[in-house]
Amino acid sequence: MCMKRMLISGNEAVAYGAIDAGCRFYAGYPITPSSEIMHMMAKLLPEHGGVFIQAEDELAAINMLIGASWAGLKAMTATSGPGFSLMQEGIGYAVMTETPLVVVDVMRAGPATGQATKAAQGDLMQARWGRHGDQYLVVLAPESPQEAYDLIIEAFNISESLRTPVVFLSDEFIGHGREVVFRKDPEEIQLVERRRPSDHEPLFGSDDPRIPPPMPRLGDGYYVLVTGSTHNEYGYRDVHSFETHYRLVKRLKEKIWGNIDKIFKYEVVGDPEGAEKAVVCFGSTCRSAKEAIEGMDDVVLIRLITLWPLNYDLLRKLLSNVSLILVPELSLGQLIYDVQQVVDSDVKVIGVNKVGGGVPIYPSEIKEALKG
Amino acid sequence: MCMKRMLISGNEAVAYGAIDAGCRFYAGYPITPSSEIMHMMAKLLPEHGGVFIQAEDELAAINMLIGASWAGLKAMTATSGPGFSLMQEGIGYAVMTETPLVVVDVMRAGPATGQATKAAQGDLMQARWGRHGDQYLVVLAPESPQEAYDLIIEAFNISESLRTPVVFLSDEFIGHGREVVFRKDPEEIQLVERRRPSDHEPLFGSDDPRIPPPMPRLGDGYYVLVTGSTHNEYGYRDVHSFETHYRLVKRLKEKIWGNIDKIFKYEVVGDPEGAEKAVVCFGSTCRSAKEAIEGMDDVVLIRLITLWPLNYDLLRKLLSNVSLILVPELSLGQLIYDVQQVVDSDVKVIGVNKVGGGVPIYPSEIKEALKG
Amino acid sequence: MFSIAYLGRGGQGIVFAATITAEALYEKGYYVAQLQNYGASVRGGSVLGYVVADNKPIKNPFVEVFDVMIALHEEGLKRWKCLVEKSKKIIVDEKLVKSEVSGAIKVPLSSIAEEEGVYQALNLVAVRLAFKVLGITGIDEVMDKLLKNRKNYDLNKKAYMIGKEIVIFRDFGTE
Amino acid sequence: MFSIAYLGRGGQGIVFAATITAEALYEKGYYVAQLQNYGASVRGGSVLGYVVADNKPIKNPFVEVFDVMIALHEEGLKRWKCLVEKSKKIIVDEKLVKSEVSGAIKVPLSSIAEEEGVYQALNLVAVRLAFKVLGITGIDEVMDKLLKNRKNYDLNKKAYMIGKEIVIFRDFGTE
Amino acid sequence: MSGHEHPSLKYMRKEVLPTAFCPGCFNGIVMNALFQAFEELEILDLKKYVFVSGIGCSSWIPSPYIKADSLHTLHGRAIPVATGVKLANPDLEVIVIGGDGDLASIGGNHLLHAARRNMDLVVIMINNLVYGMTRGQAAPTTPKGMITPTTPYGNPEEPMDVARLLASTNANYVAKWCISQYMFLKNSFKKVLGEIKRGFRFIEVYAPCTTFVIRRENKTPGQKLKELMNTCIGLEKLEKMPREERTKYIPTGVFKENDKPGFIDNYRQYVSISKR
Amino acid sequence: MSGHEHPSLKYMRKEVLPTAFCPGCFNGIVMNALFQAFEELEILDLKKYVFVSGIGCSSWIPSPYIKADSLHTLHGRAIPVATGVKLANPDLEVIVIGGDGDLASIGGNHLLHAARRNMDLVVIMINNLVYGMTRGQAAPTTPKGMITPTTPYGNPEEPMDVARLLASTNANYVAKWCISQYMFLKNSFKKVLGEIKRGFRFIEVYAPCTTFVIRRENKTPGQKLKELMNTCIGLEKLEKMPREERTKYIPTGVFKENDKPGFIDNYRQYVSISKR
Amino acid sequence: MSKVFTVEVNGLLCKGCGICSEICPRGALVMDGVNSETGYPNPKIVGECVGCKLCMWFCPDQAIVVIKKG
Amino acid sequence: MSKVFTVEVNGLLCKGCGICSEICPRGALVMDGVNSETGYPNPKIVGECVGCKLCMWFCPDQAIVVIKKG
Ligand SMILES: Cc1ncc(C[n+]2csc(CCOP(=O)(O)OP(=O)(O)O)c2C)c(N)n1
Ligand SMILES: Cc1ncc(C[n+]2csc(CCOP(=O)(O)OP(=O)(O)O)c2C)c(N)n1
Ligand code: SF4
Ligand code: SF4
Ligand code: SF4
Ligand code: SF4
Repeated sequence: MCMKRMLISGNEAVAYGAIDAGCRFYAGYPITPSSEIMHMMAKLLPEHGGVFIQAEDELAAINMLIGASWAGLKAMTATSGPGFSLMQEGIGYAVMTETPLVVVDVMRAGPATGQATKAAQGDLMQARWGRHGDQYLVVLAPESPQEAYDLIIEAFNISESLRTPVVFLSDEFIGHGREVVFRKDPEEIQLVERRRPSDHEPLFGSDDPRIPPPMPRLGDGYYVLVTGSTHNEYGYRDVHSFETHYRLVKRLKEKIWGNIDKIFKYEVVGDPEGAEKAVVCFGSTCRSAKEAIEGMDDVVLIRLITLWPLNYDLLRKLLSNVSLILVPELSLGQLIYDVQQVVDSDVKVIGVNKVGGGVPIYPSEIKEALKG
Repeated sequence: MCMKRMLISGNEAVAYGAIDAGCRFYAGYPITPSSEIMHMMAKLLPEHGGVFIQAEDELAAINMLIGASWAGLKAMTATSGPGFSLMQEGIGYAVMTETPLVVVDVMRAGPATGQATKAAQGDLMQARWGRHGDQYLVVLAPESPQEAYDLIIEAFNISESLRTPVVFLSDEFIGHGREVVFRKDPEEIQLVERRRPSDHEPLFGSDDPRIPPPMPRLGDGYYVLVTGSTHNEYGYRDVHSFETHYRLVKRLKEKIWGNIDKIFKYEVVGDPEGAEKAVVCFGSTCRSAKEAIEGMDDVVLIRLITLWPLNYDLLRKLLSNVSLILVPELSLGQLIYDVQQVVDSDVKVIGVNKVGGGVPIYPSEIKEALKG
Repeated sequence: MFSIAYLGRGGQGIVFAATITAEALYEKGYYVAQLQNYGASVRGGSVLGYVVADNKPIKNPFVEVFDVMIALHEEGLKRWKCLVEKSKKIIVDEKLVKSEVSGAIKVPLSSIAEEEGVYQALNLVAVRLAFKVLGITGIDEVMDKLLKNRKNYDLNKKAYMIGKEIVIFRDFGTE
Repeated sequence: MFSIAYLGRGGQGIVFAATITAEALYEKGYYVAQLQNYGASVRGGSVLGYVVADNKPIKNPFVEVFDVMIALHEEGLKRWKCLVEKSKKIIVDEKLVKSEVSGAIKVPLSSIAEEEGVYQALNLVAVRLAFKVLGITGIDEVMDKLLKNRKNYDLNKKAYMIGKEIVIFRDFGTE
Repeated sequence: MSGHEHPSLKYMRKEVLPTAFCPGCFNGIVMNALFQAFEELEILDLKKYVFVSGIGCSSWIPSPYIKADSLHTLHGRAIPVATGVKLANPDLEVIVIGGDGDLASIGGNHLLHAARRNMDLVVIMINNLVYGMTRGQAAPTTPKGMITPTTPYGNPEEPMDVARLLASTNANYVAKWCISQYMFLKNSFKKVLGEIKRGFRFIEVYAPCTTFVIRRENKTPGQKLKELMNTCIGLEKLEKMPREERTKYIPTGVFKENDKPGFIDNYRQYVSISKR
Repeated sequence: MSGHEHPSLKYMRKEVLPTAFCPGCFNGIVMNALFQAFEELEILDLKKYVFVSGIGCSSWIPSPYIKADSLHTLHGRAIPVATGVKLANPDLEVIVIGGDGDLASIGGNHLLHAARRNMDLVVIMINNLVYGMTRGQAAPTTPKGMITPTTPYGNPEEPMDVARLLASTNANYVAKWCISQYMFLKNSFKKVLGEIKRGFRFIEVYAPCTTFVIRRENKTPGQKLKELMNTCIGLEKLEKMPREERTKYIPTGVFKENDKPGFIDNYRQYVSISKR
Repeated sequence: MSKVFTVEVNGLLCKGCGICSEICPRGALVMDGVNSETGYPNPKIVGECVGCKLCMWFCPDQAIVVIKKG
Repeated sequence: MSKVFTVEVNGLLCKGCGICSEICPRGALVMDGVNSETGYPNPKIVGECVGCKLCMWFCPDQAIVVIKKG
């Protein structure tokens, strides 16, 4: 084992992780607090035989990724709130066409332009639901620069193995915070590559919806038909029939939800059986939360690393013994909806909400709130 | 009383309703199945002293509305899924700057281009959460052309009285379905106009968050500062302080949720006390549901007309006696999350989901599902 | 309440048939609801257009069991088989509809229209037939007015009146 | 674990102070986390930059109680009053910080810097002072290397070494 | 019938014919010209060609009718998707086909910036003067005064001259032809597929929508074709006419032509610097 | 000090000064020229002027520094917002101020279509050659070869000449000046505010970013200003030079000027038809 | 009728738009009846084909080919 | 020093960019010390001002005005 120790920001960690994951295409548009990812990719990609392009806007960026992905490269972009909003239509197209790619959203305080340099976690629901129609994708969130590095590799692996866009929710604290990060040795990293088709396998359908269809590269001679309109398993557009549409969207949903066991990552601190109280959190906020509950035997902390698909059953089980649940969020409260959904009305669910000014939620605030 | 009887589509009904609500500005971009709203506005507005413009894209359209609204006109646009996705950033800006306007989304089957001429209800979650950051607005959904006419007037009234964008979720069935619609006499219609400022009232703040600040017209001499960045009550940008940001976003949330009594509209068919089963639905789907439950004493139907903010407490109360809940949706299931949230885990919640091909959910399917 | 559906193929004017049916019934004072289903392509593909009418407001326009369905082309019939099977009465064009539907009444609508030189207005033949089958009377005058406001009045009118003469081998009541 | 925060105003190089502090400690083998908070504007506004260091991985970088805070300008101090009040030690510039903070040690950092002609590198004076107060030894060599890789070595180095000489009227231990 | 086949068919997915275009839609003629160009260049298989289109009638040409890889993308986004393809694999020849609405209205920004970058793409814009797919609304190319569903009193807006605009960018090749100028069009395709093989190459085809333009004028597509044979006129010829005369004609021809390094060439050089 | 005030200050919100711009940022000079134009036109209060900007350093000029109504909109969307304002109340004079990134990159499509429509707006584009606010990344105006955080090996892309491009649209007025050409700039502002009062009027100001362009060149803003006094040169003068010489200079001047009816005029006529 | 050239029409592809017959410089094609498979009229050769292939290139539906006899 | 013109500097607005002193055709302005309020050097008049107002128009911070004496 030969890890490389570095003092880098979470944004830089994302870039290194992407390179190590085999990402060879980046298109993006500058926006605070994500730009350092772009700067680092601009530097690294040409050296690594990859392609970097600064797009004219975020609409172009996300669509360039789609083209590059179909041409065979692993592709990533990074942005923040306003740019993420502009990318929604393109992300939906990637869902529909099963185009693997990774979109990093380094969250800042919104809505609109809000506070560009201040951390927030208010894009959670948008990451899940920001696009029109029935669409499902994967949302991951790291808690630290080190995890940003490790998890972005995982993001590419999920994206490639499931042929799906993955949204990677970082935030300004992680993005601009510099910490010691260990970069893995290439041999240590397990990479998953998209499956190439054999023979006349359909490219847009499969008997088992949990198994994504294979994906050729453009130019491989498959005469691929890629379309964001409703299509059958061979890619032919069918904008008329119920069966084709329903089969397609059901399969796309099932592809994500049916693989929840593989996708769903979380961390439990403490003993869910014995605990009376729980803290449910995601992202950088969890680090304060973890400090807060140190030494508290009656509290269990559940950190969601995968935010979508969400394993509701598991969450329900983990929370089945507690009577008080704290949900600290750097927003007015979004994850709290999930918690409310899995517990019965007699459980007290309290949000610890704070956003703006680049002020984190402090351990003391969580401690205080845990008093009930 | 002197109603005008007309045989028109839901799309045309929206246009007539908008005119009757005092809408005098329309900017849009054609998209099936919403275009007839645009065509009708193109015809009606010049005659009514209003302004119509075909924008170069949906980004332009929503932003033109923002300008027109600040210049003093009631403004509307209509679109469908792909265009709605492109408008998200602009809608978020309207939330942040408290700009009244109405966005009609005539839902079709997605994701991406999907099936352009086929009805769906899959943009519900996007209507609520499609934008980045902490933002709240109002979402309404009619069930028929007649209600499209009546409710769009209400949409403008809410928009003006709360200084908020309102999303109006129609669907292809309503939009293209032609029915007999009664158009109201101008005198019959109660219109709400945005409040103009007096003296040096702050234009972006109020002591009681439920009371929106007044809104001048550009050119009125107020030297208005409108910004989508975090701002204090006088419109000055403050992208640094926690207090300014938190106060602003909390107020914007409270403005919507604190007025839930005024905004939240719903219809109950049957007796919630006596019922053992319930159907919860919205939009055109409710019409089949209503037929389905005709004569069933043990079933109560709850139709949500306002989909956001959602009166969870009320819904919980209405559903407190039932043991089976059906949620029919022309999607893979979105409203069902709300229902799951308000009921305990021992209540059976079943989705009746269908989407694509322009096939409605039929009464028989709901009847069948009600058997449990 | 009664309902009538037209089934066919893009280019046959199915939506127009539903539209004018709805308008005529509307003029007669009915509450009506008209819905349609067609593809995105400019031609071809199956088309369904239907009308529900009642003396009171239409509660639910999503009809599963039609009083009458008239199928002018195989494509429309195939696509909506599920509805066709439940329909109370089903009339199909002898030539353009190929599949067998139990209980369907075959009528040589298109052949007659071709003979009479009104093939392009086959949809209006069907409209008149629908009124006949549904037993709706006194509607020709209204229809005449509606057709006058549109292009190709002579052709359309001729086709429409042919529908009145179509003989079918089951009795659907008299006008 | 120990922590040090620099407070100031845009243009004073507060983030750079935190950056180089973090890098020096990193070179010494510590686990470090460095965070900062500044406005969007290119100049002015309050700035906070801080570093946490430990022999084991940093669990939580969101520090509420700093071991030392050094405030080089009123703006930074005012903005982060809540943290300043909890801080174990607080050192403020005698001239540039105006408000009174209980327990704060006033040091004429900026005056000394001006006298010595290193006003623009006041931040580095603060960095050396921070090491001193925290009792971190043997770090000057590392810092020298880091400064050498940057512009204005002579000025920066001079400022940095001045920090070593600053006399404060409470004892924070010896190096 | 002895089974002779139209020469275009060998480039098409026969199983999905006839196309979904309206009877007499000129889109099919553009296909013929394109395929004839391929044939004359002796390119008989399109495996290494990638077609990218947006949303609109003309965007259906490659998807599904052309037997090649095709990406049928979002409305207005064909050019960025095509850019991504080309950058990721410069060995592929990437051709964008789309409508005036798709490429010049909602997609206008990408068109502009791809031209600025001299991005190595062939872009074929079929200007049918309206939004065909959504039933004939005005486009940015719709002539002033034309009545459409969104301009019921006669379009108040000035149309844009896309080819002329692009001629003032870094694009390598810009031409405009009427659909009636079949041979010029075909030769233009040959030029950008066989000769100038890099940089941004743009060909506008003026081809009014049969259903929503020609029919509204009470003409048949054949009549319109013959009319265009008289009204479409070469740039040079036009410039020799008196000013007042000119407005009656549609100027066509090659607006710009050169063979400067495209983005790919420049990017390769850029990468070589990074490796130094 | 006896309290003499800079003439610009009467148009500014003094309570928020000094501005948040970097020391030596040329944005402030553009303000001076604009305000002097107003003053010379004897327009002393800007109540009937609405300023609209997007996101970027230059977009902060009106918000909050100009004492007038201002809409500080989303990145790239100033022009559609301004269009909405103008259409809703044509009595207001609407002025857009923004950066090259804002107006020509992400906002490029709106720029193009507003120019096509000859929309009645004044648009001032401050071309600082980079994205200032986000710390100096390349813009579509960045010269080839320039090193920025997103072009670490020297920008491989060709820049765009925005004024030249717009000159080939329906816009009424297109001019470009260097910040060093203060008097020309001021007079250009006077022209579009006092004389040509309709249609699309575009003024590009070439004003390199002090922090991310000039400093990277190790120059002071004053040095750069003096340098520009030599390198910015009138269009006519330039055309008289030998070709090889030209590339050393930045061509400035009035690219286009006329006073044709703008969109508002055309729309008024359109409405009058609807009422017949 | 030409001795050398004639046309062949693919009735399944032809949509009866009439372009071929209008564009033919010799007026050699007329639109004829209704194709019962498609409902569209198809062109029929009635005059002399000189083999210019205009109909072929201008047929938007690849439905007509010009062939050499024999 | 000029008899007719001089300049007045607003020390709170001046950011010490030096444009005025560099642009002055007479070299009449020099940058001077550090303004203790702002931390920036401010210009000071040392030569003859001819009243051309270049410094005024080119000052990006509206910090310097040219005034007629007396
Ligand atoms: C974002 C978005 N907006 C609008 C539409 C609806 N739409 C589909 S095609 C089209 C325009 C087609 O016009 P054009 O691009 O000129 O192609 P044509 O059909 O005329 O060939 C529009 C507006 C869409 N699909 N997506
Ligand atoms: C949709 C969106 N994308 C990106 C950004 C980030 N952003 C803010 S300003 C800016 C560019 C500024 O450059 P320019 O418009 O040239 O103005 P300047 O700052 O150079 O004056 C960018 C990319 C944003 N705010 N919104
Ligand atoms: S609508 Fe127009 S462009 Fe579209 S297929 Fe028909 S004729 Fe062609
Ligand atoms: S970054 Fe550049 S453009 Fe922005 S304020 Fe500073 S000098 Fe001006
Ligand atoms: S041009 Fe082609 S499609 Fe049209 S009538 Fe002739 S053969 Fe048929
Ligand atoms: S130009 Fe203005 S800001 Fe710059 S030094 Fe002179 S007075 Fe100060």
